[in-house]
Amino acid sequence: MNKGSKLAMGIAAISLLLVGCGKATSSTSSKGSSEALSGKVTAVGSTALQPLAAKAGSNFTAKNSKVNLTVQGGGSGTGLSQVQAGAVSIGDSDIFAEEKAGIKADKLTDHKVAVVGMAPVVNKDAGIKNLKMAQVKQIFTGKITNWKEVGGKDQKIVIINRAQGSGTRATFENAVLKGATAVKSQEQDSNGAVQKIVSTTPGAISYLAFSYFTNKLQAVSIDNVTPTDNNVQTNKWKIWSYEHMYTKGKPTGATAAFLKFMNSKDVQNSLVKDMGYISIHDMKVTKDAKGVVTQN
Amino acid sequence: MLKQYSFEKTAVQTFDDKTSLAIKTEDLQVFYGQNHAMFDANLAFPKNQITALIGASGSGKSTYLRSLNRMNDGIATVTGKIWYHGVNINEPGVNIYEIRRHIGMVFQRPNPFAKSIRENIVYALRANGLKKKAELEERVEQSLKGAALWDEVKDNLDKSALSLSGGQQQRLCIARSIAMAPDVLLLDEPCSALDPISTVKVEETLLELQKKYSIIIVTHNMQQASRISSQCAFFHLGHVMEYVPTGTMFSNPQIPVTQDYIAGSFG
Amino acid sequence: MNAKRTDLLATILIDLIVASVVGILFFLLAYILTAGLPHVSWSFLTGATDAFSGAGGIGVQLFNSFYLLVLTMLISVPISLGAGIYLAEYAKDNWRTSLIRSAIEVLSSLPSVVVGLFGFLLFVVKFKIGFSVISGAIALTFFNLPLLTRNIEESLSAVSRSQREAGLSLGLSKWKTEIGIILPVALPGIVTGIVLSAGRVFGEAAALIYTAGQSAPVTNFADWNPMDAASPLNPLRPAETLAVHIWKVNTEGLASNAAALSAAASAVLIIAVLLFNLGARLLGTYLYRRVTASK
Amino acid sequence: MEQTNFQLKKQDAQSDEWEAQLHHATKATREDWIGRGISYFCIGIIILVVASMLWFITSKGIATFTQNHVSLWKFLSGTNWAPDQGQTGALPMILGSFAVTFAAAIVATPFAVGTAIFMTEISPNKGRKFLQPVIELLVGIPSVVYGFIGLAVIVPFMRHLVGGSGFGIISATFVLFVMVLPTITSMTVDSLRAVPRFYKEASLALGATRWQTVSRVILRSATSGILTAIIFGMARAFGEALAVQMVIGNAAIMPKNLISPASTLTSQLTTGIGDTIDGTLPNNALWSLALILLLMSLVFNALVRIIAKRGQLKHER
Repeated sequence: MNKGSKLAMGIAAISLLLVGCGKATSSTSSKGSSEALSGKVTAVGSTALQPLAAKAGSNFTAKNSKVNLTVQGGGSGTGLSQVQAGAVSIGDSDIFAEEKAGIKADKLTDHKVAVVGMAPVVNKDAGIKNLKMAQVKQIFTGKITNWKEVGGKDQKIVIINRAQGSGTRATFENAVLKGATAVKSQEQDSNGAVQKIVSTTPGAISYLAFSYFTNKLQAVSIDNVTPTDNNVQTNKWKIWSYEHMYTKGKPTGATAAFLKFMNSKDVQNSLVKDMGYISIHDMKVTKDAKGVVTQN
Repeated sequence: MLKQYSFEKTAVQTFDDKTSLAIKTEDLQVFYGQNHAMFDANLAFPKNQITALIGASGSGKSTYLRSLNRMNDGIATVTGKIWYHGVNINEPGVNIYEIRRHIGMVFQRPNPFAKSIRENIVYALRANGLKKKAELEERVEQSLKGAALWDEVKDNLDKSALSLSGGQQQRLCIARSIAMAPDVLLLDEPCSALDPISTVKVEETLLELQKKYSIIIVTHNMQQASRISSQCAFFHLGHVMEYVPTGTMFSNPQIPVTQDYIAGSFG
Repeated sequence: MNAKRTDLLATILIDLIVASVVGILFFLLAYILTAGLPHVSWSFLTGATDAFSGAGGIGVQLFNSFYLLVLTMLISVPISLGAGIYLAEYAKDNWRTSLIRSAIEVLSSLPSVVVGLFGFLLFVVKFKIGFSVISGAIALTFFNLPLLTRNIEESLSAVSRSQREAGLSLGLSKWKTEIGIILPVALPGIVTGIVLSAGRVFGEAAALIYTAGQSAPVTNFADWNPMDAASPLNPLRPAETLAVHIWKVNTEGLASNAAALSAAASAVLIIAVLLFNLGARLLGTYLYRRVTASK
Repeated sequence: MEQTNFQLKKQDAQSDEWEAQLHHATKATREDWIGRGISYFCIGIIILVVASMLWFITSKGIATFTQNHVSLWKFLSGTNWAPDQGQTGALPMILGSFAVTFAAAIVATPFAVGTAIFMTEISPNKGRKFLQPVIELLVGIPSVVYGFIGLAVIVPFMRHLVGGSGFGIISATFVLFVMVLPTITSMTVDSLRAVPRFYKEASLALGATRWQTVSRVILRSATSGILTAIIFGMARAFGEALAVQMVIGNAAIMPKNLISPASTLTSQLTTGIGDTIDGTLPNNALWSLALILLLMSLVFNALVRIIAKRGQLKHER
């Protein structure tokens, strides 16, 4: 009966684990902050924000060893729906919750933790360094199909778009296409893949966050504005977005402490910049969910 | 051309002294699905004797034998009664595992477990709750002696049973059965896969064993039946045709079908 | 054209085909190993991954892969053993059994991405467990069950009927016969199957992306209490495996040496799978000898 | 039939004891109950998993049609896939999946059958010792590694050969070809081995050459087995996700040719599912793609059964 009892034990162990799981995730901290913080914080969502959140998270837990903080990817959509469902404490997103159908934004509290600038990138062989905003739009809507039409080499344009629903794409389309529909083309779901493909495919164009620029590809200026952090801070460069951390209602306990930590000088002035983001403190403008920009 | 024999004309002996019987069947019928394999077998087997079941292939003798300890469960449908110590063991409520402990069986092909010689014998004993080491060792020795195998293997009890010769394996299977202390031993053509020397050894073993056990053996070897059995039953196409003392069967068969079979002019 | 010449041509053609198939395998192995092995070092095998660029070592991923494998096997082997015994011993030949068999077939033919998404739906969305080792292990179990069950059933059924009769005729129960007599004889085949399936599980990625997750938080390898959040044994932490890591480095990786990194990780993965294959053979032969010959 | 009607019942004093002993439940009967319980429980788990998988994916997958009121026909025949804008034409992905699947099967079959013939008819010895491990190793290589090699070798190669980005159906075909080759080969080997020896001997005895024997006798009688092998290979190709996703380029447009980016059901699924919100149309539409995958695997399953049945009938005749 050896085998049988082993089996039974295995099954019992699994069901225990399952029960344990259910409990563990649903409990978020509610402890006050004056004493040693403890509790469980789970941040899920945007793969773009994941590295920053993970790094900040490990710095945070280094100081607050009782806090159990996990950061997971899964995509902005997963993050928003999970936080809305109350399954996680923080939902990481590249876009405003208002922009995502199926999310009740008024139930969520937005915490902007960084700013990301994005720019069109082209393969170096195309011979393009600057484009007009209208030209970028025409390229991505399929009106312009050869680089010579915009002053480059006689080469077919290969558009590499981002996956539908991705935050990067939403930002880019809001800023550039302004409601027009992009031509159907190859779609990649990650910055890394785009970076690789644009740098190796002749005639390729796509768009990337600033931190993904390499010397193997050409970042394009628009209307002679160069894609730099300074230009983003003043909104001279129009294609940028926030990285959001959403909580359901007001954050408490360890979650609140972590969000506060994210917004602290420590993180904003070192970590955020080290990782190629723009500090939220440096922004001279504010953008709302509808894309309206106001001077601070 | 197969001759047609009447199934009406049979010669089946009965026994008056009921206490001397080990097992007895009444109207035993076996069906494989739609196929009617055994018709109304009424046989009684005396204690401490060897009874041989003979007949051509497909005559139903093995089917009949396997029904006696319910080995046909789940394979065939068996109806009728099997009396054993005053209990009809062909009933749903009967504990078939108990029955098989009391009515042991040895098969046509030697089928020792892929374990050591000792383990072959003690495995089932241990499963039945016999845990004392000394007692198990005692049983191993007794049963191997009973099966006339002890002298050949006593120094190698931890060797794999599969390393034994065919004849030794078959005697190991017999030893394994008698280690359970059954009172009836069923043997289904136990020598058909063995060479003549091994066969003789097994036969000698059986002759010795009948002092303690009631033995029913299926064989297609008529010399074997005449050498070792006291009673002999002849099966034909699922019918028991003749059941008489072995001497009678071979010197003076009662009905034509048996006469032809014994004379070898059958079919 | 006469028959002799056609015969010769056909033979040559087939030889060419075989040569190219062998060539493909050697190219694959040679490519992965030459591209990857130079980058494999002790620090690569044990080091931590840089969360941002994906650069750095694969220590955590390697551990995750093994941990997930062990958990998966702990769950799936007993279940498929029971199910295999059911099919080999208890199942009658009727419509219900054939329904069960087709259910198992369906499960085995489901694309692993569908299995993974089901796991995502069930554990991450419905049960709210989140991306975790346990979600991944159960998803892998779904994916592993049909193959193991079939392997176990086949191995059990391949054991001679006479062994079963021997056990039953001694008054052993069916279960005892199956566990004590048949299983040891079938063990070499079963173990081979388990080790081979371990290789498959080890290399599986699609079923894990949305169940075990794509992040490998650095864990505290000094803490072996499964209940602690930082413990590597905690079944609730997200666990990127080696195979998922390769996929991620290739699609998402930012490290300047992404190609070298994924080549190195692929080389490690391939070597692990090769070892599983080899292990399956050796272990199978060894057990077979052990079970059949003298001890 | 002479037979006195007597019973052994109550003959000896111990009869009652026997009665009790033979009806008494023992350890063995209890074991049997427990064993039966365990094995039924295990098979029950598997049935439960399959049933719930079918149920969940189906109920998620049909939400596109029942909750978002997309017409099934439009879903299957529409060519515009932009679920964010309410456009859910899944035809490009369906075609993409079928295109790579068939292309891979067409390329792989001659190689697989050739290798199988070599292993069974030409050099069984080398086949067993050398090719068998080769095939097993090919099976063992994880799909992400195939994807990695596709990305690192095949895509650049195609880019140089035919231009464009190198991503596309043809690259996916190449990757899948290598992935399904071992599946088809090993199953073909099994079916060739199952051809009775005397078929071959009879043919050779009649003076046929080896190739005539192989092509007219052996391949013919193994047809249904080979077909089954091909379908298993296709099922694998159809469901493969990551390797394909890494090399096909993921463009949800109608595949125009073999060298432009396309997408498959699986590649859209892995790309998109994380960016969508549970319960919304973009999410439901992706689950509908998963449902198509599920249904196709059922179809492949059914095809295998039909072929097996046909094959059996043929042999019985």
